[in-house]
Amino acid sequence: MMTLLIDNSPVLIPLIFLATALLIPVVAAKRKTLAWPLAFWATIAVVAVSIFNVRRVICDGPVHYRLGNWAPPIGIEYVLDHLSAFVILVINSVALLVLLHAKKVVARELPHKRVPYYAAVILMLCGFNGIVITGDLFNLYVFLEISALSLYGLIAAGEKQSPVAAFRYLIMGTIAASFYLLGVGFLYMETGSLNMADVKAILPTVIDQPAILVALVLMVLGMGIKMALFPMHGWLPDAYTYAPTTSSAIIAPTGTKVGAYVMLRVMFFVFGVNFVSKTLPLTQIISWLSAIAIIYGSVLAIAQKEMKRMLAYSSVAQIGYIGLGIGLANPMALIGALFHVLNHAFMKACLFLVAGNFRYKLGHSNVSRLTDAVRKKMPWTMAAFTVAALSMVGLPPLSGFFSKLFLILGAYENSAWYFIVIIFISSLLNAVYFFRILEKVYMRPRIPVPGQEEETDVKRDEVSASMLLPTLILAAGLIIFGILNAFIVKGIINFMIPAGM
Amino acid sequence: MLKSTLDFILGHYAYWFTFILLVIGLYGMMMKKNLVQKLIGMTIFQVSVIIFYIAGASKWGGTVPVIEESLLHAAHVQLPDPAHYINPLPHTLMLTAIVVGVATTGVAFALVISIYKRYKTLNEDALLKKMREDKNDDLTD
Amino acid sequence: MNSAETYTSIIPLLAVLVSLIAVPLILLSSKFKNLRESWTILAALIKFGLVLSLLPGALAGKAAQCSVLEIFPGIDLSLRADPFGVFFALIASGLWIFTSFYSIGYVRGAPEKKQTRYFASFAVCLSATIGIAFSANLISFIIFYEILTIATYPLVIHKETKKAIDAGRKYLIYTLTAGLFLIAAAAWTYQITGTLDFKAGGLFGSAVLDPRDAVMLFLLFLGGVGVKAGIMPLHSWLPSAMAAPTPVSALLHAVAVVKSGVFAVIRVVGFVFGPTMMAKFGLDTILMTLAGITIIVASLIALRQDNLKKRLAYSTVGHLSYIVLGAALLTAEGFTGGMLHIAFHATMKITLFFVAGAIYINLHRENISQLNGIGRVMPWTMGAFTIGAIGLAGIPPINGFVSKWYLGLGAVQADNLIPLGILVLSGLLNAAYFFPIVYIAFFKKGEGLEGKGEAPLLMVVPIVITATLSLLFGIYPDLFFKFYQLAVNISAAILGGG
Amino acid sequence: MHPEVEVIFFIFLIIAALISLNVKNLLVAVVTLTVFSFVSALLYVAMGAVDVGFTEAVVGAGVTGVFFVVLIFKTGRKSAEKKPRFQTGNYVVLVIFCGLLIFGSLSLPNRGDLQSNLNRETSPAGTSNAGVHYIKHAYKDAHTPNMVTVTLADYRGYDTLWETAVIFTAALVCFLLLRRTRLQPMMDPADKKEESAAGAA
Repeated sequence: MMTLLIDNSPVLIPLIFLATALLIPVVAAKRKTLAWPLAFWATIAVVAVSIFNVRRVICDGPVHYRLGNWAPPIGIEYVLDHLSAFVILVINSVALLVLLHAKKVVARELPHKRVPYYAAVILMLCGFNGIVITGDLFNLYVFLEISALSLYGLIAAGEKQSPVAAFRYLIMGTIAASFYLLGVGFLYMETGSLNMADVKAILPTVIDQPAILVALVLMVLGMGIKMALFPMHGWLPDAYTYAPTTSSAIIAPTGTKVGAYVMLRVMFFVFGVNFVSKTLPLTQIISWLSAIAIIYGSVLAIAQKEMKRMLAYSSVAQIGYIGLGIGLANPMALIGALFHVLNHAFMKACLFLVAGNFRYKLGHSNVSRLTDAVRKKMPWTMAAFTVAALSMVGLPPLSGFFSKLFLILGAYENSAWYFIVIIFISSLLNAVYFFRILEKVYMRPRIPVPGQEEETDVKRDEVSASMLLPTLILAAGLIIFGILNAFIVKGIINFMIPAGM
Repeated sequence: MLKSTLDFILGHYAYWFTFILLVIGLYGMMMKKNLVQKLIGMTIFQVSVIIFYIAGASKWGGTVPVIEESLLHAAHVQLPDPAHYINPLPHTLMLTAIVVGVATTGVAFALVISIYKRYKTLNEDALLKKMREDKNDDLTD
Repeated sequence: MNSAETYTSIIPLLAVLVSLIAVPLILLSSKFKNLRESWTILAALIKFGLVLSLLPGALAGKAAQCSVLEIFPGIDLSLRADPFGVFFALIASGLWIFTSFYSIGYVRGAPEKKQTRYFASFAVCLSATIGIAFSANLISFIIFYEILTIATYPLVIHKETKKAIDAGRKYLIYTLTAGLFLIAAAAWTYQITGTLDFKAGGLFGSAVLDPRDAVMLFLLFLGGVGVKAGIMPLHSWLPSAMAAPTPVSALLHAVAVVKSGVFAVIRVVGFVFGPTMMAKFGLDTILMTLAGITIIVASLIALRQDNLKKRLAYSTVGHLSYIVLGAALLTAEGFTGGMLHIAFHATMKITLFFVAGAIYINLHRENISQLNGIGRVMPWTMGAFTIGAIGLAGIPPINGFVSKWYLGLGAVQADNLIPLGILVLSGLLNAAYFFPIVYIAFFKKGEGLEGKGEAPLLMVVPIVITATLSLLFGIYPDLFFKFYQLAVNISAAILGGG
Repeated sequence: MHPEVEVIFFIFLIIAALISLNVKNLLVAVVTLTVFSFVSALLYVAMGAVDVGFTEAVVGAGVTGVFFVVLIFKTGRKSAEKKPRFQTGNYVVLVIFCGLLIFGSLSLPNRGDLQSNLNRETSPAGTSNAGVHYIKHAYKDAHTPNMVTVTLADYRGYDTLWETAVIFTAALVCFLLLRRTRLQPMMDPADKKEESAAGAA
């Protein structure tokens, strides 16, 4: 039994999720309270498997898992290498923490929809994990759609405006998926294969064909939309703002990362570094778009009053960092991008959970209405917020600093000083919008607002442990990753650098 | 020369027709303001992607990828001739793609219905305007 | 002692951690004032003791090294108490003791709100400062440098008035930007050399550098460290930050923050670039020009300030550039003078700030025009002020004279008379803006002083002690801590290594 | 392959697509779309994809068509579209997109080219071609004459598994969306009471 589980560990993750998603409506139909424990324990199991997978990859090297026992070009193959094992662990552990937080939030926000909601969350995770682990280009498309459909549902369950936001996302998402599929079509007709490794092996013989170029452009465009890379980010702010609290908290850290992962996988591991960065100026274009995204997202984030919307725009900027790392296409920058995948997942999850805590206790998460009463009410939530905010600004020894440092080193390697300037400007802009909140919360209101009597003795009214704990763990993660970054980078990220970089 | 040009056109015209359909679909998704019309565009778009794959799979003189009754016994001893049958792989993929497309359309319908319930309109411009007018929507300074 | 002999020791780490450990204790005992303050005092004493225990090693040219963990692939978070680090750590930790006592008197006399936050931030600041002093490489340095920035912020805005908050914003904008410059500079250096370890005489070794790149890199470094060092035109946060409570101004703006800045300048000049490279690319001229302009302009501005703390702030800006100037001379005497001035300026300036605070607490006066006759009411305080003022003007027998003497010798050694002229001129200007205060305090008749006496004892005693120290060091610079010996050793190492 | 039949179908499809997108009456648009789907099913059959054709006819044309009609009855029949402005930017994007695709197609192998990577038995890299492998071994491996079925159920069975998951997801999401209840305010009811009490006092 044990060996069976161990041998099949790569495929176990999507299957556990699928089984859970099927179980939830069946088991919890009568007793709605069962939905959360099922989802939660399934995620715990998955995180355990993910940890095991990471260990397995580090010890034994990449694992190629053949489904149905057909050799790769004939059948579908799952590939567990350093990159996929790492991304899977990041996604699932963040999801686990958000799910822990979700119990009370969802019970209050969506009391009658708990069963389909949790099933959709699990399906979305199933899709994400499948995307990351599969080694087959078409199989990836199917997982892409599983995750996308559940994403639309998770977003549309929110406020009044949310279905409109979800519909716009659906249109963009379908275009993205179809572009990807079309790209796979071009690639398939040129190479006759759908297996990533196989395609990579065949590509050098047909690399000079325009069809390959078009395939690459289509796939990158599709993934650009999915990861909300400027100027294809239009769907993101509304979607994150109007979605239910838990949805934005779970989508923001995971969804766009998966898009970035696919882009990275396709560009560097299928088409090859040389092709995308030397033969074509593709990576340069991506890095410039990312640079614009960094500035654009940061500037718009400053203009927002609603915290969730501010975080959404900040996501656009942070995705720009990841894009920049991919676009610079050298080892240091790529390490920065991959490390930022981890960091940003934790930072954004933490910040969205803080916004959720605000909504839970204050009934709003409007930045302009926060006062120092918040700090007295929720000191621990604010502590987590402070850590995450400082990490976003990029102060050492928090992890956000190190991803920026790697990116800066990467930029130097390409002698691209202009990107360093852009990283700087965005750090300062980040400081502006986070210190704006910190100032409000940690200091007395400067001018007493008329009609709103000064709350002299505010009682401590912190959220309960199940909501506080994940928030604090995420914040602690930022400190730990910062201090231990060398171990993470040397232990696993270094092995993800594709050949030829 | 002429023959090769003709061959080239014969070998590619289906793609070009497909691309025209693709662009029509994309046009519908991007520029139509009515949500139902957007969905019509989406359907056209998805169908054209499927045509692209199916067109690529076909072969001159190839038959449907089902082994004929008369050859079944021979197939035990002699493997079927690949030139004789159309490539079944894209067909399989597209069966999946059709189902995925319909599933997407289904979700889109559910979205459209809940949008209509809330806003009583399906015009995108009007929707965006109403969205911004909602009272709890003071988002920017 | 080209490359100082190294031995492994945990003491540098302990010295950093002591005040960090005190933070939770301070926070936990926020309800019991006396207990809370005793944590601060205890931490300060232990810290000073630990640093002092490193002194013999440093004098023998040995450096205690302690690698904590790998903080960046290939680079350790590493603490190395080389002589220069010990030199700076001694000053910072020693003066923290006085400031702690003084702070207790000040915040209770004011009385300030949120005292727990105040003492906690203070402790973090000290940890960061000692961390800066002992950092063995640029990454560790940057980490502590940024921690110092963030930990100082709550102190700057402590009063939470509009003025304080604006000053806090200004402070953050300046220092965060500076931090970014420093990161960029460090990354570039790493790109070129593959190492970031400080090394007496420069870490570039045989790396080839394009002249234009060298200037760019140097300017990046200068942008990074120049803000805290108050080099013009990056100084303007400093006078604004005087909105903070006086002990904060005293310790942070006379000792910890700004001195970290000039400490960093010397690190950059002596341990990153090294004298050879500085001279080769003409970087010393850039530095010297900036420092010279800063000295003169700051002194001129100081003349026109009526607010006592503002005048002291501009005086600080000017004196910081003495140190920068000393480094820019690239001579043994110049380095020695600069380093001595780090120590001696600290004792003098902290006295003056303490005095300003004592006047404020006692009489609620901040402006110089209101100080008529206070010398008769507060003789000890104003006597200490006089000693500080004489020292800053560079008149013997106060220690300010000693450091200035060596700076002057350095200029002569460098065969450059312009710095010498600047020093003399600045001495005159110093006298011009300090002596009138002394004069009106003692010889003019004041109003509204009836029934007033000295400030609280907790404040007067530190004032008198720091003033006495200034006097003693002026007479015998090698007293207690052998500052002179250390400074000479360090400059020899820097120049010898190049 | 029968080019003449295909061309007719293609032209028919294009006309149907244009009509369907541009009529004001949505019911007419949907009927035209159903016709479009049927014709595309016929086109698949003409290209030799019988299974795909059947599926499209049943699922694409049938189910989607019915859905569309239901949707229109639930919402509105008319597309109240004002005369749209001529959006130059968007048209430029479309033209570029079309140009890109055609540019890419120029290097695609001729349809049915037996020497292309698509139809060769072994790829230039020496690996075997999946499609050809299916043709040759499907019957031997699974004893089913229909290769598409074998591929679907066996070689690429996991695609099919996840395809079912997609349907499940869609059903679940529709269920999630179409339930009557809406998002509840997050504020703690107890807190709210306190607040209103304070307001009253």
